[in-house]
Amino acid sequence: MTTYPTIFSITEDELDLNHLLEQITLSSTGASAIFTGMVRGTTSRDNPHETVYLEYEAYKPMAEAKMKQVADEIRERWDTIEGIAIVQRIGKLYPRTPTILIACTAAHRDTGVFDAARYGIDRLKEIVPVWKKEVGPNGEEWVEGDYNPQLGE
Amino acid sequence: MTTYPTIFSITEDELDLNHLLEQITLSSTGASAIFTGMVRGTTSRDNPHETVYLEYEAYKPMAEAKMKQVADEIRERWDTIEGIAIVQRIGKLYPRTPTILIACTAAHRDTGVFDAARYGIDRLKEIVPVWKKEVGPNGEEWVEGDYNPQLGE
Amino acid sequence: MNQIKTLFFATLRDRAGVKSVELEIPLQMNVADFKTLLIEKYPVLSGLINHTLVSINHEYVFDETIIPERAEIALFPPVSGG
Amino acid sequence: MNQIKTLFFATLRDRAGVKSVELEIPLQMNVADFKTLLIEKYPVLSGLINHTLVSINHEYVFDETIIPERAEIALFPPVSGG
Repeated sequence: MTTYPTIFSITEDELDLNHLLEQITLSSTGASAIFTGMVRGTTSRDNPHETVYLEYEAYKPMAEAKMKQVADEIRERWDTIEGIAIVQRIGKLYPRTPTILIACTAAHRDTGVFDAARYGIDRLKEIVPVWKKEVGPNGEEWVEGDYNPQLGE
Repeated sequence: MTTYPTIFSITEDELDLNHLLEQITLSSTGASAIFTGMVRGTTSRDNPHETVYLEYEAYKPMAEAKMKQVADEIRERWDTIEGIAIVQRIGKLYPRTPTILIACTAAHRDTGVFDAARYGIDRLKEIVPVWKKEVGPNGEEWVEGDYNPQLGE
Repeated sequence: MNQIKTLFFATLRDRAGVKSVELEIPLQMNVADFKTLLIEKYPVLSGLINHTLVSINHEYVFDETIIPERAEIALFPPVSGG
Repeated sequence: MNQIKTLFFATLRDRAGVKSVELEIPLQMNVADFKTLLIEKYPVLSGLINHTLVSINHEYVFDETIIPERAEIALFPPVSGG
């Protein structure tokens, strides 16, 4: 029986997409969908503003537990998913830097691999205890999320 | 006015996801969706079989023109897309090796970046003149596609 | 009494000026009463507490949850990672 | 006469045993007639020709397309990249 790799971590190191993808690629794998989020230097939507850098912090043991939970939720919904990698980078991060990654692999591209990655990033942003303080030209402030987890999340 | 980067190439070199993503990340970019296809060593669906390696060949100038066309089609459909990278690796490629990549970037993850990458890989597999010969334990054969381009494609 | 550890993150840590504190609380106390106790200790948190998420031992909990012994409680705003 | 270049890929190249060939064809010939001419020259392709895609100067073309002068024509099976 094949065991499917699940990788999750909070790190201060640069994200290495090549290495992460390699770790979740099996001999039966034919497709991967990867999402990355980056620090925006210039934001146009909603409240347009410039960002000098973001300072990320995490409640690390709980964050890793919630990343594992998101991976488990993905596997419950898409039994075609082979490998899952979830990484959140923390610390002081400048525009254009990838800060979060979720990657899912599967044998074929038409069995939910894109939907799984999309679901994953949405859930990570809801329940993983990571926060960012935004530092702009005119001072700094904590960015606030808007999701309230429910019982059992 | 910002010009948005579009990268497309046929190459014999290893795909470097980190470098490709860096090239299509602007200061306004907050999200990327990346698809990669890999050589499967073991295929279970449809006609189950083992693969020793695949030998890819391309009609290079036309392939690059069709990659550019796919990028143009994406931009027509999703005006939120910032950067696009499309790379097809050719030559003799073994299981677990990434062979094709399409990456799209955007300011936010909820403006079509996943759909754009999904659309892109489907179109690449329809119209880009690349073929593969599959070499298995019991001999070799050309893999056949099944899409017939229409006038204007 | 129940000896617990409380961690503060992001806005709450900045406002309270403390990262973590060891506290003795009554046995069988629920989260709502614990919040009241915290505001007495850190009045500066009173404006934030209704906008605060609470976890115990790495799981989200709610006002009626009873705090187990030797719990690690964390207080933080809605998450904003990514 | 029209001097054109024809390229063969994948199955078609293996079957015809040729990668590219320079040919002289009549002016204003269409693709359907060109296929007929090719099968006369490479009878081994006759079983494949209905399953063959044709491009001229890097664009897909169809039976009724007139072949322009000095065209680069390519013949290949439905694509199977990725």
